[in-house]
Amino acid sequence: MSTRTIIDVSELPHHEFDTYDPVWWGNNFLLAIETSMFAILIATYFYLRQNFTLWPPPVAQLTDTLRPLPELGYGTANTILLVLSCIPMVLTDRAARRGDRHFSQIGLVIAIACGVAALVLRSFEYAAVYFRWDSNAYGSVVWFLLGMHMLHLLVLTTECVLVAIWIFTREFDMKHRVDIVTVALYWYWVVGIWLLIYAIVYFTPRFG
Amino acid sequence: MIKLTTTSRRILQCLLALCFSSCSGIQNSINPAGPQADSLSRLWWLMFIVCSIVFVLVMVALLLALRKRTPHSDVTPVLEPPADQERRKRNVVISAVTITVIILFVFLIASFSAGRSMTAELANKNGLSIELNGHQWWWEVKYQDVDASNIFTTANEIHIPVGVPVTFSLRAADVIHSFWVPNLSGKKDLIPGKINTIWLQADKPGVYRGQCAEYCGLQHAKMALWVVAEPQEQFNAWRQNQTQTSMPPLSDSQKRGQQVFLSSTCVMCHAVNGTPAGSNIGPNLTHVASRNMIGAATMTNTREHLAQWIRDSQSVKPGNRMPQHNFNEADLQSLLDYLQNLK
Amino acid sequence: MSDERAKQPPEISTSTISDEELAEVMEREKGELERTWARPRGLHGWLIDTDHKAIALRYIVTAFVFFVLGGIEAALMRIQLARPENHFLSPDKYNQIFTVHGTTMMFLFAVPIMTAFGIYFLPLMIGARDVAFPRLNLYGYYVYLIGGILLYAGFLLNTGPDAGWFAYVPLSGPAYSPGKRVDIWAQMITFTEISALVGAVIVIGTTFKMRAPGMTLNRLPLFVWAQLVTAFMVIFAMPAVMLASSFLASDRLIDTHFFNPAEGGDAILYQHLFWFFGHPEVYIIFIPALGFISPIIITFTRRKIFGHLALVLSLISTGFIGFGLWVHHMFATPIPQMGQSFFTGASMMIAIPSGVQIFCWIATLWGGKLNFKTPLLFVLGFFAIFILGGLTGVMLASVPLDLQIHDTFFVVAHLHYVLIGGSVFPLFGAFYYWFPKWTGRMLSEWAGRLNFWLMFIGFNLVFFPMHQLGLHGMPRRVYTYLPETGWGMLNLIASIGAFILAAGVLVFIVNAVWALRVGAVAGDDPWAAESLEWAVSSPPPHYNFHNIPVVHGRYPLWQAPEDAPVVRGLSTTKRETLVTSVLDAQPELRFEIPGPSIWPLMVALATGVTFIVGIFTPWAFLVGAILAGGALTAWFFGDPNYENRPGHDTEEKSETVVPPGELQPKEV
Amino acid sequence: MFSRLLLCALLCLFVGSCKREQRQFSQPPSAFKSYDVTMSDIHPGTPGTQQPTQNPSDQRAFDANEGKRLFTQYNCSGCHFNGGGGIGPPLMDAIWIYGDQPENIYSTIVEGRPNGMPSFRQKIPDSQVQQLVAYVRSMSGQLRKDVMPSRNDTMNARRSEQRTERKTPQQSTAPPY
Repeated sequence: MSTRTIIDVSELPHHEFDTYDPVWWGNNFLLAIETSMFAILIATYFYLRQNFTLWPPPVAQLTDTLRPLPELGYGTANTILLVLSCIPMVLTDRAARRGDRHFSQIGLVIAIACGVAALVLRSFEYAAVYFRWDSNAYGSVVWFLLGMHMLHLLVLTTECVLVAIWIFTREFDMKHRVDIVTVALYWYWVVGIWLLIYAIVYFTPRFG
Repeated sequence: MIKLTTTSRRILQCLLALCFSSCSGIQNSINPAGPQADSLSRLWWLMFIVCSIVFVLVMVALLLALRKRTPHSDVTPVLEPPADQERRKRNVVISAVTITVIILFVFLIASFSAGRSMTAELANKNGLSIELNGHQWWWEVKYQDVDASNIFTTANEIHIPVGVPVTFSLRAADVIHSFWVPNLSGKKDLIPGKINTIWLQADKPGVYRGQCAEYCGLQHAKMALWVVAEPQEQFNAWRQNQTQTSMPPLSDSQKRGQQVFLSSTCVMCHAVNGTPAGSNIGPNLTHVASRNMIGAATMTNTREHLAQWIRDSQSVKPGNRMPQHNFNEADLQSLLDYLQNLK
Repeated sequence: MSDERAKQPPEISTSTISDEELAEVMEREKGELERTWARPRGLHGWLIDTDHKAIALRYIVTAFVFFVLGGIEAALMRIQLARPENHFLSPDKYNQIFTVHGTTMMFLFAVPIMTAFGIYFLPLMIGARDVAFPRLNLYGYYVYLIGGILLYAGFLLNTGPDAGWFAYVPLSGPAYSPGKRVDIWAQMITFTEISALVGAVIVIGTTFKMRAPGMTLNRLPLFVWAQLVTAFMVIFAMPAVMLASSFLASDRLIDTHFFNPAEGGDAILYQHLFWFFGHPEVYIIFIPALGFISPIIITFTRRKIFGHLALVLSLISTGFIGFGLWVHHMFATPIPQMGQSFFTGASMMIAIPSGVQIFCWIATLWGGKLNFKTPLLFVLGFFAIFILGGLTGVMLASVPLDLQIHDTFFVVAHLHYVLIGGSVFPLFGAFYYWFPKWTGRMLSEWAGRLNFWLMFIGFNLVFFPMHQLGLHGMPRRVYTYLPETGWGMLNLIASIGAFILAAGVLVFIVNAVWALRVGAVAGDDPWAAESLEWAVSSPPPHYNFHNIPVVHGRYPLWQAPEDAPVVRGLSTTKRETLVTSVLDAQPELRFEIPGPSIWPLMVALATGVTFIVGIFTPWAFLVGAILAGGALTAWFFGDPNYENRPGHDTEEKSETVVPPGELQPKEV
Repeated sequence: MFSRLLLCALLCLFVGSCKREQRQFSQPPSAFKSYDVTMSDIHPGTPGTQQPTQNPSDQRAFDANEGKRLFTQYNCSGCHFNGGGGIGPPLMDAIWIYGDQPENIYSTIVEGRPNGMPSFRQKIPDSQVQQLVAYVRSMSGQLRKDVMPSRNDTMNARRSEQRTERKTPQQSTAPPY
C-alpha cells in the first residue's frame, strides 16, 4: 500500500510579527498607495508653482511683507510634537513585542494624547497659511496637502483609540499585539511624511 | 485556413481603401497640399508598408505553427521538449526581437526627421502671421501685420497665399479646441491660458477643410473652418477688401436691413465695422457676404441658408450660441439684403 | 525579508500515512470543514458571504452586465453615425452616451472583471483556502457596485456625464459643465478607484503570503505573475486619477483653483494627472489578459510554455515602461521638444516586451499538440487583432504622425484593436476555458465557434474602416458629420459590423444560459490542464483545498509525483489557511481568516452616502465619516469568526457529527 | 434592505434632477412672438408682456449658467460689476428696489428702469432674458443650491453663487443713488 508524507503544521503559531503576518503586508501596501498619492500631490505643488512668479503670490494690501509666507509657529510646534510622539510609540512597539500589556497601555494613551494635540494644532495651521483654499491655486494645493495629512492623523488616532479600547477591555492576545506593531509602523509613516510636507509647505517658499 | 482568407481580405481591403483615399478629399491627411503634410504622409506610407509586411509575416508564422494537427488521443504533456528544437526556436525568437528593435530604430529616426522638417525650416522664414482664437463653436481669425491698417478680423475662413509659410498663434476663449487642417499639417491644441504655435504652408492653390479635433462640447461636430489657398495677388486683393470698412447700404431695403440689424439682437453680439455694431461675441460680419460658408462651415452662404440660420439656427446646430429670431418677413428680407451686401 | 531570515523557522513535524487512512480521516473531517466554511443561510447570508469565489463571480456577472450596457450604448452611437446628418440622437444625448460608454467599459467593465479573475483563481492556483483579506474583498465589491449604480442612475435621470471619459478641464470644469453630471463622473471614479486599490492589495497580499509549500516565486504560474504586476501598477497609477478627480470635484463644488488659469491653476496639469493613470490603465486592463493566454496555450498545446522567464520579465518590464509614456496622449499640447522625443522613444520601446511575448507564444504553438477548442480559437483571434492594434500603436508613438491621427477615428480604431483584441478576446477565451470550473458544466463547442467567428468578423468590420475614416480627417466624438465629407460609406460598414459583433456577444449569453441548465457535466479537470485550480472539484468546495497541496514544479498537476506529501493540521472548526514565506514558500503561520460579516456592507454604504450626498453638500463628509467610523469600530470589535462557531446553523447539515477532539490530525 | 436604500437614493436623485439637467436650446417658433422692429430705443410707456411668476430657467442649472455667461457678455457687469454693484445697484445683496420676483426682474431688463437701467426690449430674446433672470436671482442665493452656477474660470472676484447663502429679500423704495 502506498504511503505519503504528512507535513503537520498544527504546531504553527496563529500570529507572528512583521513579515510573517499578511496584515503587516496589507498595511504596508496601503501605505505604499498613500505614499504615491502624496508624491503626486507634491509634484502638483511644484507644477503649480511654475505658474507663479512669486510663490506664494504677493498680496496688495499686505504692507509689511511682499509675500504672505505661511507662519511657522503652529507648524513647527506640530512637527516637534509629532517627532517626540515617536518615542512613546517606539516604546509601545517594543512593549507589544515582548508582551508587556501594562506598558503598552500607557504608551498608547500617551500616543493618543499626542494625536489629538496634533489634530488641534493642525486646525490652527490652516489659519497660518495666509490664503484660503478658494483664494488661488496656491491656497488650494496647500490646503489640500495639509488636509490630506490631517485625514491620516485622524485615521491614525482613531485606530490607536480602537486598539487601546481592545487591550484595556479585552485580552492582550497575539493578534492585537501584532495590530499595535502595525499601528506603530503607520505612526512612523505619518510622521515621516509630515516632515517632508512641513519642509515643502513652510520652507520651499522661503529658500528658493 | 479560413483565417488566412480573412487576414488577406483585411490586407486587401486596407490597401484598396488607402490607395483610393489617397487621391481625393479636401479634409484628408494623406492627400498633402503642403510641405508638412507631405513629409507626414511620406512618414505614414513608410510606417504603413513596413507594418503591413511585419503583420503579414507574423500571421504567416502563426498559420504555419497551426498547420500541424495531432490526434486528440495523444494528450500526454510534453515537459521536456527536444533540446535542439528548443534551441532553434530560441534563435528564431531572438532574431525576431532583434529585427523588431531595428525596425523601431528606423521608425524613431524617420519620425524625428519628419518632426524636424515640420518646424525647423519654416520657423525662421518670416511670412504671414495669424492669431487664431477658438470659441464654442467657431473660429475667430485675426490677421496680424506690422502695418496697423492691415490688421483685420474675420471668422471661420482663412485665406493664405500659396507658397508662403503662415504662423498661427493659437488661443482659446473658453475650453480646449484643436486646430487641424489635415491636408496642410498636423493638429495643435488651443488651450485657455496658454499660447500654442503652428506653421502651415500650402503649395497648391485650393480649398482645404479643417475641423476642431478636441472634444469641446455640444457642437464639437460642427466647428469647422475653411482654408483658402490662393496665388499671392489674389490673396492681396482679398486682404485689401477685408481691411476696408463695411459696404454702406445702398437700396432702401438694405438701409432698413441695417436699421433692423442695429436695433435688434444682432447688434448685441456681432460687429460690422463702420457701424455702431462693435461687439465681438459672435463672428465679425463686416464682410460676411464674401465668405463661402456660414455657421462655422456648416452651411453654404446662400440667401435661404442665411434666412434659416437667422430664424432658427438651433434646428441646424442645436445648442449653438445664436438665439432664434422671429422677425416678420419684411424685416427679415431687408436684413438679408443688407447682410448679402456686406461683400 | 532580512529579519525573516534572522528568526528561527517554526517547528514542523512530518510523519507518514497510508492513502487509505488519509482518505478515511478526510471523510470524517469533511462535514466539519463544510460547516466551518459554509455560507450562512438566506439573503442575509448571501449579503455577508466572504467566500472569494462567490465575490469574484458577483464581480464577473456585474461587470458583464455593464459590458452589455456599454455595448448597447455603442450600438446607439453606431446607429446615429450610420449616415450623415442623422437625427437619431440629439448632440446632448450623444455626448452623454459616448461618455458613459467609455467610462463604463474602462472603469466598470475592464478593470473589475480582470481583478475578479484574480480574486477567483489566485487562491485556487496557489493552493490557499481564501484570499488574504476576505472582508476587505467584500467591501471592495460593494463599493464598486455602488459606483456603477450611481453612474447609471445618473444616466437614466439625464444626469449622465457628458465631458468624455477623460473629462478634460475646462470643459468638465465648473464654468462649462453646469449641473451635477460631471460630479457624478468624478465620484464614480472615486468608488471604482477604491475597489481597484483594495483588490490590488488583496492580490499582492495573497500572492506573497498564501502560496502552498513548494510554490517558490520561480514556480509561480504566469497567470499569477500577470495579476501581481497589474496589482503593483494599480498601486502606483490609481492615486493619480484619484487626485485628478478630487481636484476636479473640489474645483466644481468648493471653488478651489487647481485648473483655473486666471488664479494660477493649469488645464494641462489635469491632463498630466489623468494620463499618468490613464496610460498605465491600458496595461492594467491588458496584462491580466496576457495572464489568461499563457495557461490556455499551455493546456491546448500540451507542452510547457516556451520562454517562461522571458515572458515574466516582459510582463514586469511592460509594467515599468507603462509609466513612461503618458505624454504621448498630449503631443498636441505645448510640450517641450525634448520631452516629446523621450516619450516617443518610450512609447516605441513598449513594443519590444509585447513582441517578445507574441514570439514566445507562437514558438510554443509551433509543433505543439494543438487542440482547436474555442478558448484557443479566441487566443488566435487575439493574435490577429492585437498585433494589428500594436502596430498602429507604434505609429501613434511618433510625434509628427500622431499630430495627424491623434483624436481622430484612427485612434478610436487603434484603442479598440488593442483593448478588444488585447483584452476582450482573451477574456472570452477565459470564459470558455474556466466556465466548467465555475459551474461544473461545459459551454457548447459549436456555439463557441459561432460566437468567435461572429465576434471576429463583426469586430473587424466595425473598427477596420475607422482607420481610413481617421486618415480621411474624421475627428472622434462628433455626433454627426456633413454629407460632403464623404465619410458615409465607411461609417455605414462600421455600423453594420457593430450588429454582427453584438450578435456574437448574444450567442455567448445564450450559450452560457443554456449550459447552466443542460450543459454537459464537466468533471474536475475537463481539459487535463496543469494548474492547481483543476485539482479541486468543479465548482470548488467553499474551503478550496481539504489538504493544502505541496507543489513540485511550474506545472503542479503535470509534475505531481504519486506520493506527493500533503499538509495537515489546519483547524477544521476555524477558518484557517496556511501562510508561507514570501520567497520560498516555507510554512510560517496557521492564519485565521475572518468569516462572513455585515460590516463590510455597512462601511460600503457609509462610503456611498459620503460621496454621493457629498455632491450636494459638504456636510455629507462629516456625517459619512461618523457613519464609517462607527461601522469600522463594529468591524474591528466583531469576532472574526462569529458566524462559524460549531453549531451555528448553516445551509450545510452534515450527518457525521464527530466531537472535535477526535479530529485533531495529531492523533492520526 | 440594501435594495430599499437604493430605491430611496434613486428617488432623491430623480426629484433633484428631473428639471435641473434639462438643456432646452430652442422653443418651437410659435412660442416666441413675431414683432416689428421699432427703429428707436425710446419705447413710450408700452408695458412689456408680463412673464408668468414661475420662470422655467430657475429650475435649470444650464440656464442659470448661460445667464452667468450672458451677464458678462451683454456687459451687465459694466454697471453692476460681479453683483457687488458700482454704477448700478448691487445684485448680490438682499435689497430689491423693483421687486425680487422673476417677473419684476424680467420687466426691469426688458423695460429698463429710471436712473440709468436701459431697456433691452428686442435686444435680448425672451429665452435669454429668462436665463439672465435666473442668474440674477442666483447671485443672492434665491435658486436651489444644486441649480446655481459654481465658480467661473476668471479672476476670483467672490465666492461662487452655489456657495452664497440664501438672502431673504427686502423691498427698498430708495433710489439707488
